[in-house]
Amino acid sequence: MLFEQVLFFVAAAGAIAGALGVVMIQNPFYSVLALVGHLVALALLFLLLRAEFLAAAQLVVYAGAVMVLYVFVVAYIGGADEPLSPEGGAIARLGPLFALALLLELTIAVGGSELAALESAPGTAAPGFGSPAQIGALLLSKFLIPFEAASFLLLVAAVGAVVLARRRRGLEEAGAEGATQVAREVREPAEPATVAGASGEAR
Amino acid sequence: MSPGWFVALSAVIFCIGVGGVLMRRNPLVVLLCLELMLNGGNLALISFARMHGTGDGQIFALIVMVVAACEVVVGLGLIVAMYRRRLAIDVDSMSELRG
Amino acid sequence: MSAGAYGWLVLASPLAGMILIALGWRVLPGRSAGWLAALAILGSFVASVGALLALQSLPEEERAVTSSAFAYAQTVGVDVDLGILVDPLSVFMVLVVSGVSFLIHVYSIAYMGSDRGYARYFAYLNFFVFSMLLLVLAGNFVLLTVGWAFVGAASYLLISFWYRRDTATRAGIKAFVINVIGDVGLVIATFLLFSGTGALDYAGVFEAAPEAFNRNDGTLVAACLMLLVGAFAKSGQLPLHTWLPDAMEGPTPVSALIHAATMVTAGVYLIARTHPLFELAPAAADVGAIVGTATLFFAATVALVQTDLKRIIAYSTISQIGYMILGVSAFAYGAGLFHLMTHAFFKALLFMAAGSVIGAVGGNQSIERMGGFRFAMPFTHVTFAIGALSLAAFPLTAGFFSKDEILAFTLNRGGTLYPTLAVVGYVGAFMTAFYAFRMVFRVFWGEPVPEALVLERGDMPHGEHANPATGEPEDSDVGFPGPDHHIADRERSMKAPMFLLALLALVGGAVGIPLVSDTLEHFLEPTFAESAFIEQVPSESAEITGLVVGGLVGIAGILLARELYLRRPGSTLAMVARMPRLHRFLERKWYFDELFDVVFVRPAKGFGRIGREGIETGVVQGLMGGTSGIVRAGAHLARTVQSGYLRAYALLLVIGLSAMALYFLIVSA
Amino acid sequence: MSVNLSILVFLPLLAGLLCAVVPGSAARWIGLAASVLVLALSVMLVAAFDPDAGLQFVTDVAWIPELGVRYSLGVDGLNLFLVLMTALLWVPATFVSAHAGYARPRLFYFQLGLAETAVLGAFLAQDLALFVVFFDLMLVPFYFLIGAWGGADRVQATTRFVIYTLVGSLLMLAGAVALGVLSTPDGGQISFDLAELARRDLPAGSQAWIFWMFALAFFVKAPLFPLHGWMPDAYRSSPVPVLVLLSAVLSKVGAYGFLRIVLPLLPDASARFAELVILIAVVSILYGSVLAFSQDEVRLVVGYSSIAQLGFITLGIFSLDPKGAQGAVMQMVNHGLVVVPLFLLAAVLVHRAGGSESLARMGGIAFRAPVLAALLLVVSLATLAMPGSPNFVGELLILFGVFETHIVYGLVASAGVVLAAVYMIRFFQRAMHNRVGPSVESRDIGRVDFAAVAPLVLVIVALGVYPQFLLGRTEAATVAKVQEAGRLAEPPAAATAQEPVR
Repeated sequence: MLFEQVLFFVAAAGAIAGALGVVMIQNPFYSVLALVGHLVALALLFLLLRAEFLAAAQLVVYAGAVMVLYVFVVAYIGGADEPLSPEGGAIARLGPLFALALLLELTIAVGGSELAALESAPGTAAPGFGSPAQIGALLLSKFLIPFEAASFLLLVAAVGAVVLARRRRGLEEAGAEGATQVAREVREPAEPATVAGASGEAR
Repeated sequence: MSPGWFVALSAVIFCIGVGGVLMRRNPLVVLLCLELMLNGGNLALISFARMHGTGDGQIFALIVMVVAACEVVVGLGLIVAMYRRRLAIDVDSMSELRG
Repeated sequence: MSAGAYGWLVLASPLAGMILIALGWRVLPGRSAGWLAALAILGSFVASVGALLALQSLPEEERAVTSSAFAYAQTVGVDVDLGILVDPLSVFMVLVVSGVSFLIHVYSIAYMGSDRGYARYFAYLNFFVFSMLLLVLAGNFVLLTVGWAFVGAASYLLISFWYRRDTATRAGIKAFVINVIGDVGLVIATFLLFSGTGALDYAGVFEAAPEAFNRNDGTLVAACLMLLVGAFAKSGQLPLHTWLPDAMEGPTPVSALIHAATMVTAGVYLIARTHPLFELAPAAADVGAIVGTATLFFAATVALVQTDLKRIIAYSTISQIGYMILGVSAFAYGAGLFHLMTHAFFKALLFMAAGSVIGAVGGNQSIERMGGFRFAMPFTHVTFAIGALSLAAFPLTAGFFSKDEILAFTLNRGGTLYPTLAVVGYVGAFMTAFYAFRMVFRVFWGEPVPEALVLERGDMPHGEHANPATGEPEDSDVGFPGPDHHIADRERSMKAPMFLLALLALVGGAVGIPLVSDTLEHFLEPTFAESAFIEQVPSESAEITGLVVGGLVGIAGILLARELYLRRPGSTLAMVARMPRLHRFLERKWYFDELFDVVFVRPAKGFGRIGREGIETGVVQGLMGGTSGIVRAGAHLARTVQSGYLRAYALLLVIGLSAMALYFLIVSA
Repeated sequence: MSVNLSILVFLPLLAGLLCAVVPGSAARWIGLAASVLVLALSVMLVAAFDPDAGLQFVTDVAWIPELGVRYSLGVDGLNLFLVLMTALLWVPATFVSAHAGYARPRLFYFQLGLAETAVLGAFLAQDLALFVVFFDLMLVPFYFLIGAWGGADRVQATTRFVIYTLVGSLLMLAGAVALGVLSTPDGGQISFDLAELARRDLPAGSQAWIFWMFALAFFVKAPLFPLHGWMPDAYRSSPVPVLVLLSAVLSKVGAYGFLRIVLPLLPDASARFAELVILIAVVSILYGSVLAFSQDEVRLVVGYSSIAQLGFITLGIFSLDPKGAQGAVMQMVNHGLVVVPLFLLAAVLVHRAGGSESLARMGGIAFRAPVLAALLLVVSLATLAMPGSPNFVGELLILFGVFETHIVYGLVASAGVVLAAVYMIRFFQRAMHNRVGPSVESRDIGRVDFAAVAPLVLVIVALGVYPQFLLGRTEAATVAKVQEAGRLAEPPAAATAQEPVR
């Protein structure tokens, strides 16, 4: 019992630290690394909740594959730093405020809630709870349609990503000569001509 | 451990993610913060699954992961495309859809 | 034939005349339209006499014949027949109206001779007579209102008969609008009576009124006051009198007929007709008496200083109607109606003679431009003087008996109010005599003006064509007022009616000489049989004292005028110079026109402008009526929200999320 | 003698379809013949009408049984004369357009026929859903008629017209559906039949908001202040024949809707909001009158006067007194009868003034145009409710009704009578009297216009002499419509105090 509690607090601290790291660190590359840490901590928590399969998936798919993709993209585009509090950002200033408000509300909801279930100790889980076998059985029986939908979604996303990131002929040259123009235009309201030009390039 | 702790933690993570989405301008980091929010949600789902002793929540979380993966793929694809066009990697500069 | 049938005949004759003339305006040759119109009115007069005889042949208590053609509006409790009431009062009125109208029609045949609006004029005139007869014969309040409004419309049409003059059209609008105010008063009164008694015909209302209303009952007093509003508007009493002097823009015979002899006395008729109500609501009758007295005084003072001949007579009319209103409000019905009749005679005569003089000076109406016509127009002079004598209540003329009877009855009412009113009435009588002879002396005596000299040589002067009110040149391409002027001394068809009227103005009082003859009162008695005041007649000594005082007052006024205008010409100018403020006050007619302008006309116009420029464009088009405006504002809001900034959208999302969470927290708490 | 109402309603549409396929030159005469035929049918209808028999000539078949919608037409005292008026006024409108020679005549007469069908249908419908269908159908032809054959600024005018009326129509549609659904008793069959709906109870709370949905739609149609924003533009831009129908006939559908639907079906709400509606009506009367006499454009003088007149009609209806309602029914017919010749004569005047709509540029033609002047005089006097005109009887009854229940508002409204005298006489005088305006051609009324106007003037005079012809036939139906609401409003203080509805 004590072990579980210690593990929870350690993992929770890790997860929060990782999350804060993602938000606070200026360099995107380190942000990604912080997220990896966060995900690993989460996987630990999943284990505590007897979700072994998900913990594994989290580690392998998320912290592994997805994060590699991130690192790759960051490396590709170069981790340009940005100031954390940009000028003129009423939104940036209000954002944390509302996030905090939301947190407050959620805490009140969780802490002040009269839900007996939340307070009680978790019921004893059935043997095999959260095991790959059980998940697999559920996915292929009760949740077959969501499962198929998800797989279809993955396919679409994969195709979409390929289409988006595909290298197109003539694009680079047009982009090169329009670069300075684009840089100026992003500061100003877009003229219709610019929009037309941009879409023309895309074609 | 009571599930309340886990749910509270998930709320904290979710809200950190929210704050990040609102504060950061680098679309890459925004995507990362979105991951945070999704993970916060996942944690809550799994806590409830544990509480109720059924696998439904876990399946839900799994599907969320799938969706997250898709989102990452498309999002990163967009970022790469932007980079190719030499557009500024800044969410505030992409406001051409204004009404 | 029954009295009812004669009543319908009285109405039908001028109506037929009007329709004939209106439809045949293109084909009627020469002056035939005029003769046709006069013939129609003569038919009416003959039928009136028939009605009189038929009525007299009935026993006294049955002398109220009703006759109904068909149901006019009979629904949801409202019950109005197209019906007439023939009783001594209405027959008396019908006789006066059709008689005087006939004479004025005959006069007009020549007077309007060269006017190109000849047929139109007579169609209007016949329409007027029809309306007036409808008014007096109507058997219920609704039909009364119809006649009431018809005479107003006829009056409007005839006032703006020479419509190229904008003074005439403006006067027409003024008259019409004030008359409509009176109509509305009548309608409201009709409703109040209807709500109390459930009836709309005279007999029903009068029968139910004593049970439905207490003495001086609030509703009844309100109803009677509303009747008075109608009466005052029509009869030119304060404060609704301002249209009557302006109405002199119409042709002179119109002024004689409508704005002196008949229509304007409708208010007197109305009070006499509804006397059972006023006797139940003496408070309202007091108001009528006070306003009548105030008007007679006010109008007499204004008449002292006016220089427009027709306007002087117009103010005199207002003043004389004040006497009549005082009479009938003091429940001296016989006296009031007697004065109505004699006034119709002498005032019509005065206007006819004035028209003749105005013709002689080429359409000009200012007495500054007149003078010395007594040798040039002897007939006009004599008839005008007779009219003035009667107006001034010179002993033994018609006006003498009728006016003094009103004042004697008023004195006889006792209390403090009515004797005071009677004293004011004598003061007014003095002024009346003065201004009547001011006209005579200034127009017919003194140095002859050039036009008078031309006439004496036997020529006819030709006046320039100018609007007499403003002096601006006349736009006479359509041919009216006609190029020629007509004077009584040269036209037999003008002479004859004037002669008759002069005769009546002298001896017409014979039907009601106190202590000697009471033909008129006796004739009217059935109508007023149930009146509580019918027996309250002044004592013999009071009558004689009244006659002596009245005669002396009249003679004194005439002598003063003689002193000021014949013996010491120019002395009035000195008086004006000494009291310029008072003179100006009277000359501007106590500033009533200006007051109305500030109180009603300008605010209405201002509000119209605010409405047109402010409310229409601002409120209705923009905000209130702006369905499109709302859509546009909504679109603008939506566009502002669609900033294109990802983080702004996210923030909105979070705000919504927190709001929802808050909502659930509050609900669950 | 019996008249099939379906034939009456759809004859114009059939003729319109025929117009659409024949050569353009024949279309106008077919349209005219159809309008005359409809008039003849309506006259037969009035002749065969039995004042004591209630709803007559009923056609009633199921239309959409699942929704309880029936195709149900019927005549009673309430709509009898409105149908006659519609049929009567369509004749001069078609006659004038036939001589004006509009472009694309086939389409024009099709639209005109469709419009007549829609209006007649709305007047005759005895099923709420059917009424809504016809009510909304009216919008379509008028949209095209103004938009395609209108004058300057017609696009803006039609846009505004459509937005206003469409919002009103949609509100009414929602209200009608809600009315049908909410009044269906538990386990009962839904019905939109007006007689059936009147029998069913609806909670006072629901009545309140449904009332306003209908009221807004009808206010817009009338129009009443402050929902008349579409009126000036639409009146300015409409071609004359369309304008007369818009003002004379279309505006009556709204007022008619109050009597046919709102009062009997929503008596509680009608009683509760009567005073508020009366206030709106009184404001409309005063506002319309004041604006009418400060306008320079002839069309707008008449247009704003219509706002005042419709104010009077609404006033009579919401006095919730049988006298007021009778007066309102009478006044609806009267207003239609006077406003058509008024607009037609105004069009003649504009023509004489060289095409200028401005009163300041008119005047002085009475002498050379006596017939025109006489016609305008009669119509003007009737418009200002001169005693002796039918309008006087209507207005008198309205005022009696209002005095009976709300005397203070009645007294204020009486001021409207005086103002009417001001603006109509001003109009007559500016158009006919004073000096001749610049570029005015003093010529009398033409034969075509005379033929269009004179019969209407004769009808006005005849109705003025014998108004009982109308009143006797409308009484039973009108009284029945206001009875329930009038009873609920009887002690005005007590009724509202007992049912405080949120």
